[in-house]
Amino acid sequence: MISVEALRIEYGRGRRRTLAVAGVTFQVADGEFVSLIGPSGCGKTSVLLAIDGIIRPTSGRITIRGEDVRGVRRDVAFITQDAGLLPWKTVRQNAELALRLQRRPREGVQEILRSLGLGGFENRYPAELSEGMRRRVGIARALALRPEVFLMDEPMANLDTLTRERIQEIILRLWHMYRFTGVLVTHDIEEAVFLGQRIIILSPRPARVVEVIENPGMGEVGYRRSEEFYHVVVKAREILKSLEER
Amino acid sequence: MISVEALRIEYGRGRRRTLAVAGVTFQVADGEFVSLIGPSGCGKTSVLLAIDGIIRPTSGRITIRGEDVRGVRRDVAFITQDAGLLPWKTVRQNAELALRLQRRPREGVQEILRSLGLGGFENRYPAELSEGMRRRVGIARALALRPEVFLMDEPMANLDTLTRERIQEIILRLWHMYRFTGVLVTHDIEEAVFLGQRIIILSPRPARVVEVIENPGMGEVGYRRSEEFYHVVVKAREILKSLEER
Amino acid sequence: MKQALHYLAAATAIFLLWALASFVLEQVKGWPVIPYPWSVAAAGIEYLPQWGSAFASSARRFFLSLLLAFATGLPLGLVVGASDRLHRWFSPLIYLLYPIPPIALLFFLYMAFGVGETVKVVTVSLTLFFQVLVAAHGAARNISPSYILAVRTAGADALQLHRHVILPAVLPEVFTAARVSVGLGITMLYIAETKLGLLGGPGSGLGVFIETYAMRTDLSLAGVVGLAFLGLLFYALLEVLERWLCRWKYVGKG
Amino acid sequence: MKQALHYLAAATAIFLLWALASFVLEQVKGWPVIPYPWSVAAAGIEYLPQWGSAFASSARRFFLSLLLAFATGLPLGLVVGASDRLHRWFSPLIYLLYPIPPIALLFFLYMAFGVGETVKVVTVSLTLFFQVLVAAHGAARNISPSYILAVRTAGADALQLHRHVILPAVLPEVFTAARVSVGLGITMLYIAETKLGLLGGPGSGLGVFIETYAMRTDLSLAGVVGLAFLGLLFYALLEVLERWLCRWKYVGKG
Amino acid sequence: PQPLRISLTPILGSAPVLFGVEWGFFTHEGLEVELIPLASQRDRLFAFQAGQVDAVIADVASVVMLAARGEPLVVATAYVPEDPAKQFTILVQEKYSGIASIEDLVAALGSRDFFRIALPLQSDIEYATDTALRAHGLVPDPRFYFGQDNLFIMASMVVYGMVAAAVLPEPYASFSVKFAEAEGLGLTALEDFSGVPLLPHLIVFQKRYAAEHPEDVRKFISAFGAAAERMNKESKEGLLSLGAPEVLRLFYRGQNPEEVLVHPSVVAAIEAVSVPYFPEPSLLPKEVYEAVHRWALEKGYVRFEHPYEEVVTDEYLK
Ligand SMILES: Nc1ncnc2c1ncn2[C@@H]1O[C@H](COP(=O)(O)OP(=O)(O)OP(=O)(O)O)[C@@H](O)[C@H]1O
Ligand SMILES: Nc1ncnc2c1ncn2[C@@H]1O[C@H](COP(=O)(O)OP(=O)(O)OP(=O)(O)O)[C@@H](O)[C@H]1O
Ligand SMILES: [Mg+2]
Ligand SMILES: [Mg+2]
Repeated sequence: MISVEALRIEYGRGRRRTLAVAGVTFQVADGEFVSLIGPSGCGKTSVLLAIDGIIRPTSGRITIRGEDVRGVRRDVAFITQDAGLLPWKTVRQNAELALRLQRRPREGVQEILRSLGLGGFENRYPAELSEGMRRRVGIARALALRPEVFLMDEPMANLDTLTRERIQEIILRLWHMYRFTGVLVTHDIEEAVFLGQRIIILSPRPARVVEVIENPGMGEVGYRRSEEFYHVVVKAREILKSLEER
Repeated sequence: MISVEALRIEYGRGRRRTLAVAGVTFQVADGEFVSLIGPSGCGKTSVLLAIDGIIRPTSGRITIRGEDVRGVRRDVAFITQDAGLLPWKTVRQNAELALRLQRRPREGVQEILRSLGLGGFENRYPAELSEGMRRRVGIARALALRPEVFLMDEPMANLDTLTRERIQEIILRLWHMYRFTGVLVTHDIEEAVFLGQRIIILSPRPARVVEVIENPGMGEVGYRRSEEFYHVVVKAREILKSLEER
Repeated sequence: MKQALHYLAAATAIFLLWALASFVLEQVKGWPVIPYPWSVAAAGIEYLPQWGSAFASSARRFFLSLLLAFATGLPLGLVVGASDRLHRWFSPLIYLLYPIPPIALLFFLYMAFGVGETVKVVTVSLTLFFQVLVAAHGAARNISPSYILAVRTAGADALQLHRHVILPAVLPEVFTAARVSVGLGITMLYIAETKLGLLGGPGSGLGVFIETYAMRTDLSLAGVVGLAFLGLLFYALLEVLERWLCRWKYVGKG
Repeated sequence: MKQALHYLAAATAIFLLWALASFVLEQVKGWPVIPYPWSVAAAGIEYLPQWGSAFASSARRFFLSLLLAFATGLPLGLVVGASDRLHRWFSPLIYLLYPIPPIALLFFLYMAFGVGETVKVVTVSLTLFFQVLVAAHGAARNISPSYILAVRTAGADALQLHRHVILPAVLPEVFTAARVSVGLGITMLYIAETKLGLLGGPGSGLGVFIETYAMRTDLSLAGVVGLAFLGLLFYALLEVLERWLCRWKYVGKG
Repeated sequence: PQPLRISLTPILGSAPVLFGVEWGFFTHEGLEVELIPLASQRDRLFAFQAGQVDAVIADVASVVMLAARGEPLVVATAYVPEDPAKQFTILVQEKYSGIASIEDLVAALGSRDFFRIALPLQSDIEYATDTALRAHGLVPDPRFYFGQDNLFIMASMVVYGMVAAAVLPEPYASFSVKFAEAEGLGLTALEDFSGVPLLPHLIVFQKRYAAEHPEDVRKFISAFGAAAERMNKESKEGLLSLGAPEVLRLFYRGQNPEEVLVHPSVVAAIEAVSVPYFPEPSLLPKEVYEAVHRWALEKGYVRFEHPYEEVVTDEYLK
């Protein structure tokens, strides 16, 4: 279980001090998938980086399975907005990177690549791939760690509708297979609804939890075209709109 | 009226030859707003650039109000994906740029900026604006030309849901006000449906017209939340999906 | 402001290290191999009129060279870099000529420009010219196509394209190149001032000053410090100029 | 392939322009001010053993200097550039020291490195060192944060960060800097060979070759051509090296 | 054992070292001598100060400046020209400058902004020229001079008219005049160094080297003296045929003796050079040291006074 308690994050010092996150509390149960949505610049990425142990909270407490987070954990994987592929490494090298950095055996990467439809591209460089393939390599890299926790920071940004939906479905499928604990940060309302069992809505900076929408239908077959999906989207949109007008 | 007849566009020569557009024909009536959607890299931008007279078709014919297109016309405005603001010019200088290049009087720009909610930001540089504001500056620049024809190449790309919808609504409002002839290229299905009286669906490269969906409800109040909107989106999605699977 | 502080700190560090080196070497070798910074300062002050006139001459010479190099290299680089055709044909020419050191051709330069002031300025600016040319050329090739599309769709002609897009877009990179050139240019200035022979007395340039007083380490080091100052002066100048000409780069970052 | 053709065309153009200049000057001045390219070639062939040995010595010297400059400047630049704190404190130091031409400190160089081969190599590589340092430093500051985030979230330590991200990310810019340095380095090589240390015969370096035969313009021009070749050789070498080390940059572009 | 590293200047004072090596006087004394060719006077002095050579042959001005820094040890006079007035010569290109006498030269320096005399700065030549100009009522100004410390380049410059005037020592002066004449280029020699004391060439040792190897220093000086004595007995032709290629090899590397030494103008010029008498090594006279030292202080070339006694010693003479 991930537990975030009264998380507060400040950047800079003195006159340059910026309060990014002002007391955010939420829990994610083991095997649960939640999405985090909020206006741009509100502090979403900061929350995620704190959970990953990359930045140290100013105050508050974050635990994963009861242990305090101190630095990057081996059982947590992070996917960034643009997949963060290194252009000077081939697909395979990129997919193996996390394992290599943690000095873990690199087996199984080949299979993960194949299962994501990247078979045959192992020795290509990122520049030779389409955007959608690149995101999949990023997912393969994370998956190679066989993580218990998946943190995703806008992994579908800047993709066209169809590619976006295809990657969303891949993530959903993987979640069904591995039942990892997932936290998805996004600014796309439909995406948040499609991939969140709960949708946590954050306020403009400094981030606070404004509302948590339960979304029990998530993961059902054909959910994207259901009435329920549509209603949750409308509800989330209303809340976000009202936030901006405040 | 814009008329595109058997438009064919090739890039490069010899072994490097790429056929981007292979015979596209469509018309846009005066004051009509159509959207063009298709898989990425299919040739959408090429079609738009040809209409603007920036690239010369390999064969085929393009006329605007009966005149053959030869070079950039004064009554045609073009908005690019990232608004193409010059970072070294202030908001006002950027908005006035097209007028200045065409050596036309620069009056009215101030008012357009104000009507787009950019009053007070005239002397700021693009780097000081939010992404949504930047797009609006791009729109202001196009609008300053008081064009009869508006060509838009993914003007809402890479924006978050709410900002995207807000800009879509601004464009719709402007269209209601000025009744320009509009061609919108997009890869977002909902956007195509929200802003197209007709939705022209192109095949993967080389581009051909696969289907034209009539969308008479476009522009009605609350259209985005109507049943009809939803059905057109589903239909378009089906067609695009089937295209990719072929 | 804060940057100035860091420069001050760096200068102090150099000062201290220098003094330390002087002290250690004096102890080890038994004679003042490197004069102490304060004796260098004292020597400089004692010879202030000469030092000042040397500094001024070198500065003027350097400024002229820099100006000349930019006035010729910048437009040429932009034009060649911005056009694919010109690029294909001219860049091999540039790269073939670039590694030829102008001083190797000194004899011909003397014949063309005499042995006076001109040949020095020409030698320095020839070296800088290629630096600027290569930088402007590279920068012009890397301009984001979206800027070019933006003005082309607005109906810009070639001249307007250069004026509104290419020139402002390359300015930051050109300033970077200029900063790198300052270091190189000062080296070349020194060479130009001394290579042929010492002309015009120690007041006629820092290079001549340094070589004239070669056997008086304190004075000649005062000349070397002068060269460092000269470099710094031009850095500061370029910094100010860039902050003004490229002010759009500095907004929105606090 | 096509590029080679363009280089050939450029070389031909230079050849023709040179011949033209020789002809015009001969007509105007009445004596062969600039020898014709073919007589330069003939002179070079006549003195081939000497010319060849001069070329080889200069090339070895230059290669060593370049190697030395990169071996020291690159890591230092990366480390200083990649850390905000080090950057703030060290970059003023770099910029203060950068404009000081090493040959102005000849006496100290002699003291530290003797009057033999070492001092020449050191002088050249000192100049290049700063170029590499400044370039690596600038490049390291411009690395996309997304690459850094990517490896940090994967649990990379500082060493891994340098190895997997910073070094490969700066390589292209460092290669550009190296190309720029070739021109400067050749100038410095010439100076080092003619202005300092043990005097050698014309076979001991192209600089000495040029100066020895200063009064025989055809031979000394053959030396100048040698310098240009040397520069070009290193250019080509760097090009090949870059295409191999940075091959990811050249994929997907046809 | 380490060889004695000595750097030579291409001046007459170095001749006994060259011939001493050639005739084996040094090896006879059991001394190995390594000749270190360096590009310029400045380089030689730097290398000496930096401890890279053990000895140099230098002029008085150099010794004064070295004394100010590294406490060298001036041991002995190497060579003294016979006639003080003829130890240096002012060469002028009459055709280009219209200068035919020393008075013309003084007038030109005083009135023409661009007119300059090429000479090696910080040297006996500069001292002598300053003194000569002062004798003609002109206050010396550094702007009068074009500093070039490669005597050969300077000679070429004045021969080919790249500078209008130059001051050269023997044998460069005689050589240049004859060479120019043979090439059909006019070059006029003006001599007015009558008020200048005799400026000897000197053998200078590092103080530390002398302290550590006093015997080697004595051996060197005695072999040097022996070589000088033999030179005085040799015919000019014999000296030239042996010395000229050696000089070329050492100072003008890459010039092929078989090509250069048969060139008619060179042959004619070498003819004109007279071989002087080389006296026994002796002490540098105190007045000369002090006169040059005073001048160097005034010029700012040295900063502090260094008494004669600290610099010059007769300890190693015999
Ligand atoms: N390293 C930093 N130093 C100073 N301020 C920062 C830093 N990183 C982020 N901030 C500030 O903290 C606030 C929150 O940033 P964060 O990236 O967490 O927001 P976000 O919700 O992820 O934004 P976006 O939607 O743009 O991705 C922003 O106002 C940002 O300017
Ligand atoms: N200048 C060019 N030279 C060569 N090929 C080009 C050029 N511009 C585009 N192409 C090729 O033509 C095809 C169509 O490009 P175009 O930009 O029109 O597609 P698009 O539908 O706008 O793509 P996207 O969705 O990525 O914006 C692509 O395969 C592209 O690689
Ligand atoms: Mg974010
Ligand atoms: Mg496009």
